Amino acid sequence: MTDTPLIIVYIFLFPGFLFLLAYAMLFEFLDRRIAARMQHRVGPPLFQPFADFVKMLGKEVIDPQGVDRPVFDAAPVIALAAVMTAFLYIPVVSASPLAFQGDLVLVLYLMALPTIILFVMGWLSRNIYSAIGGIRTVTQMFIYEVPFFLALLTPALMAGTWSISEIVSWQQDHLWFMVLQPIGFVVALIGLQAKLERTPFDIPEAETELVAGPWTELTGRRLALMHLASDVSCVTGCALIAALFLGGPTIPWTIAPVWLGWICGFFLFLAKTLVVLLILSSVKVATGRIRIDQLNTIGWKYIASAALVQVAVVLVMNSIRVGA
Amino acid sequence: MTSPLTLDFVMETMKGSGTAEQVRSNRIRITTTPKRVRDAITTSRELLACERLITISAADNGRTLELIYHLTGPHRTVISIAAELPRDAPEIPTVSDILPPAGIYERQIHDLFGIVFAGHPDLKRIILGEDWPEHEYPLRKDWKPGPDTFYGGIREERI
Amino acid sequence: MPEVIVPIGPQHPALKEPVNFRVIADGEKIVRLELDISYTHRGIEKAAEQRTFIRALPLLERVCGICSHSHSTAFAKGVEELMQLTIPPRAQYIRTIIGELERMHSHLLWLGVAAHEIGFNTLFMWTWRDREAVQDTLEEMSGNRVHYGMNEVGGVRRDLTPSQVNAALQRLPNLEERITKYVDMVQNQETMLLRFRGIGKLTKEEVLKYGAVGPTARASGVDYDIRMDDPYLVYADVPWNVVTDTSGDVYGRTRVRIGELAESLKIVRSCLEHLPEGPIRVNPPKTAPKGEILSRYEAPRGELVHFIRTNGTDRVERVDIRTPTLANWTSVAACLVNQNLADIPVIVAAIDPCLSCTSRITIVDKGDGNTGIVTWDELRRRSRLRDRRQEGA
Amino acid sequence: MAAPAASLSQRLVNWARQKSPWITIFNSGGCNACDIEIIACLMPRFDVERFGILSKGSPRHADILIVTGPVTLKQAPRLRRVWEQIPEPKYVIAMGACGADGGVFHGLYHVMQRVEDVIPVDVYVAGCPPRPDEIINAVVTCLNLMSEDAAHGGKEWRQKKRSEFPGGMIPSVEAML
Repeated sequence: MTDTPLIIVYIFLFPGFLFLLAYAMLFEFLDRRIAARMQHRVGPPLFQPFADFVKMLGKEVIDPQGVDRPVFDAAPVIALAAVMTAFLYIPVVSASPLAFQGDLVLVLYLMALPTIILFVMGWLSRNIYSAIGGIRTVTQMFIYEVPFFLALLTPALMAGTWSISEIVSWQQDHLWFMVLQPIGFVVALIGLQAKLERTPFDIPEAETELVAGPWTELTGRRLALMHLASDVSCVTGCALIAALFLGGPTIPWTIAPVWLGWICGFFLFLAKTLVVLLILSSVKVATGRIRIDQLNTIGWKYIASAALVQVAVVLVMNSIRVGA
Repeated sequence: MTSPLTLDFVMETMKGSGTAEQVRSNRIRITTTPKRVRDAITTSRELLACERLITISAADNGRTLELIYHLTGPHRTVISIAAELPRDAPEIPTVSDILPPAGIYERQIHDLFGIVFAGHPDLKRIILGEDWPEHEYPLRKDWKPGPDTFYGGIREERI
Repeated sequence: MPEVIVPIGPQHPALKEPVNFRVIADGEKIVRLELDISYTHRGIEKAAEQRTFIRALPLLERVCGICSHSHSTAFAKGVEELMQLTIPPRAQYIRTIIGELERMHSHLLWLGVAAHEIGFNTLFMWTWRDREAVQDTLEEMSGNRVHYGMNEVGGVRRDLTPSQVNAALQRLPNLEERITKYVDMVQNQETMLLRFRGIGKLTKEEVLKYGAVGPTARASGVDYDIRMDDPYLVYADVPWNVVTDTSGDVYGRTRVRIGELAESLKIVRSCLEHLPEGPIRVNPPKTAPKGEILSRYEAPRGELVHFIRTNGTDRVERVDIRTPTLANWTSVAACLVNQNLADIPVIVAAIDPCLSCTSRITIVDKGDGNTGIVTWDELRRRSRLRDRRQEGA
Repeated sequence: MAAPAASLSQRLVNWARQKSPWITIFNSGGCNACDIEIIACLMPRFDVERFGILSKGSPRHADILIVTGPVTLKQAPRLRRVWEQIPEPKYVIAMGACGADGGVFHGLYHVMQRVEDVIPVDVYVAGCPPRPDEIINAVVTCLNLMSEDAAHGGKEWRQKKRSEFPGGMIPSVEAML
């Protein structure tokens, strides 16, 4: 898997960008459909996200007065690019060929980029709603980012490596981290729900208070790209948690022909990410939005301390194993 | 004080400020002069336990502008205090400091009838558009809208 | 954080109707609030003076879309009383049935919108789905989902056939079961409790001082309910009781409204079962004698008052409409100071504002809620005074 | 006026516009019955999300502006500003009798009767208030208009056609027939 044409295919075609875009739109469709079915509604058809995306591309682009166009145009593209590259390091078929020591940290950094860009867009669009929305985005980020990182780094601590693919292979012959570190799994889910700004934590984009938060002034292709970026970050986040806590796309027993193993791994990957999405969507439907100061108290009092407890437990288990 | 008020009890407590009459089973109407409205309301708040202002209604009966303050309390009887104001310079002291909601009703009446409430902290334009001409009080009987608008009657030429 | 002026409205997703808040916020805390509501002023009272009673009713019905039956019943009831005209008992029963059905659909609507304000869209969808059952009943009885046009001076315009009656009766048990589901959902749904409890708190004295009406007042223990105080139509001889609560915040108002929902259902069921026979309208005299009356009606949002004055002709000399939301605005402004920016929609929604009724006032709130512009630092002193008082209490 | 052969991308964009019309509601001083009926469209019984219709808060994200109520004097400038904020392929639906000519509030002193005087209107809906399925029918008519305009390249041909009729009183929706 090391010769370049295969890698180019890997990056652009199969588990890379093309597949990722299609899968992101499928995710948005499933998310809206699950939410609708739980609210006793029919929900949108399969091609709806694609239709929305193309329609938004076709709309007129309005620049608010006094905004500097280049940054306003470039920001959504950077957000989308950051999140799509993050997906490359997550094992989809089996170990990802681009893996290296420390790609977990790189993925976490790239996943944090869209939130900052959302703040920049809000601040740039010179509109009171988006400014306050942007400030709320950043305040919310400070609250959930620390526990989210802690929860995602504890598997690396236990597995002793910083590469996602090696963590996945470590889980093959040990238990899944969901079983070993249940608290970490829950904190990671809450962190991801907050990062994707979904209902219990969609404070910046609170449709009823600030018109649309940082998204207010986005029109046309900027809105399309930013919307796609949030979908792709949803896929990347779910895939990351599936890889770190649910054992990723590997099967314990080896299957003779290699390509059959890949296919089973791929289906396992699909199944696990959809399970994570199901959890997130049902949480989104079942709760209302909480206020930013309530999120602050809950975030630091319970979620952060839970993450720290998890880290302590892992350190103790490490020392015992190293000792024994 | 939860039993309905009787006419003579009200007459006796409000004897200083005008004549009272029983309009219906639980309605008592007191007609006073604009100057004595304020202390009529304060006495009714203390002695008759009228703790709540229902509304201030204003009407223009062609000759004078009338203001009626409706109050009620745990006794569930509605005490209406009425006062008549001259058409040319309608002026009456405000009651918004005793009854906070009155501030709202007074500003509305000022806009539609032009009654000036002396001592009202903020008698700003309230319900009409910003570009509504000053000193145009639509609800007065002598105010007619512009020639092109008729308001709801059958258009004369189309009978 | 310097003061930020946040204009919310008149076009704003949280408010289904045009109201303009100019909120001066210090960070997330609200320091001052200017409320401009007169976007829906259409001059209905002036037009009502030019129309005969028959033509005035459709106009007065359209003061507000959600409480249209309240306005037309209050007006018709007032004019009938001036004419000393008693309408047949069947007409009174039909008016009560439509009035209580309107209260049910209005409270279900409010429960959905309040849940939507805090982003809890599932309850929004569920309550409005159940509201459709009430809408179907109303449409069967009156032919229209919103403006029913059932009222006429002297009685009711359409009769209830037996098939309509038992079709309505069949829908009530399902609704009853749904209402009990909402009762326990509101009590132990975590995020709703977080966002509703302790927000926009009004003590009993504040309610009386700011003249709040309806569920907003009853949530703080003030038991003013016109159907009990000044019984009209058939409320005197139908078994029901006033629902009050003591917590006084948005959570209390939610419980009061759901309680009233159950009460209304009971009233509708007993009215439908004991619907008397007989005519449904009486021919009213052409003109109304000279006189004036304060016709009070318990609308879903509170006490609605029509001050009607007639001068012996077939038209009304003056109709002064004071709607419940108008009375509630002072209490909203009073309890909004020092709350969070995120709580504005919830608190405003808590009084279930019907702006097309209000279309009246702008109030500039100060610490203690009476109107009038005050200098900036005096306002600061007042709000600090208020904080010290709260800490002390 | 044979429609020019639309390129593949143009056909794709037209298809996408048909499949995801986003609406925003503007209450220009009405009795909020129409607003409640529009929200009833979004609810489980009528559920317009299966057609891809979403109600968006910010006018920036919307395609179709639904105006309810007669335009009161105070709301007219704001209605005009909201209409200008909507990105280009935009359509306006005037709701109910009030949108057409002020409805029961025709002639009142604080009301500008017609929505037409403030912003160009594409589709009128009858009823006071129109039933939710009539509102969905209006949005579908708007979509037909959209495909008509796409075929003729922009909205100008419709204004021109309207002025050809004496008195300009053609049904603005003959595309529906």
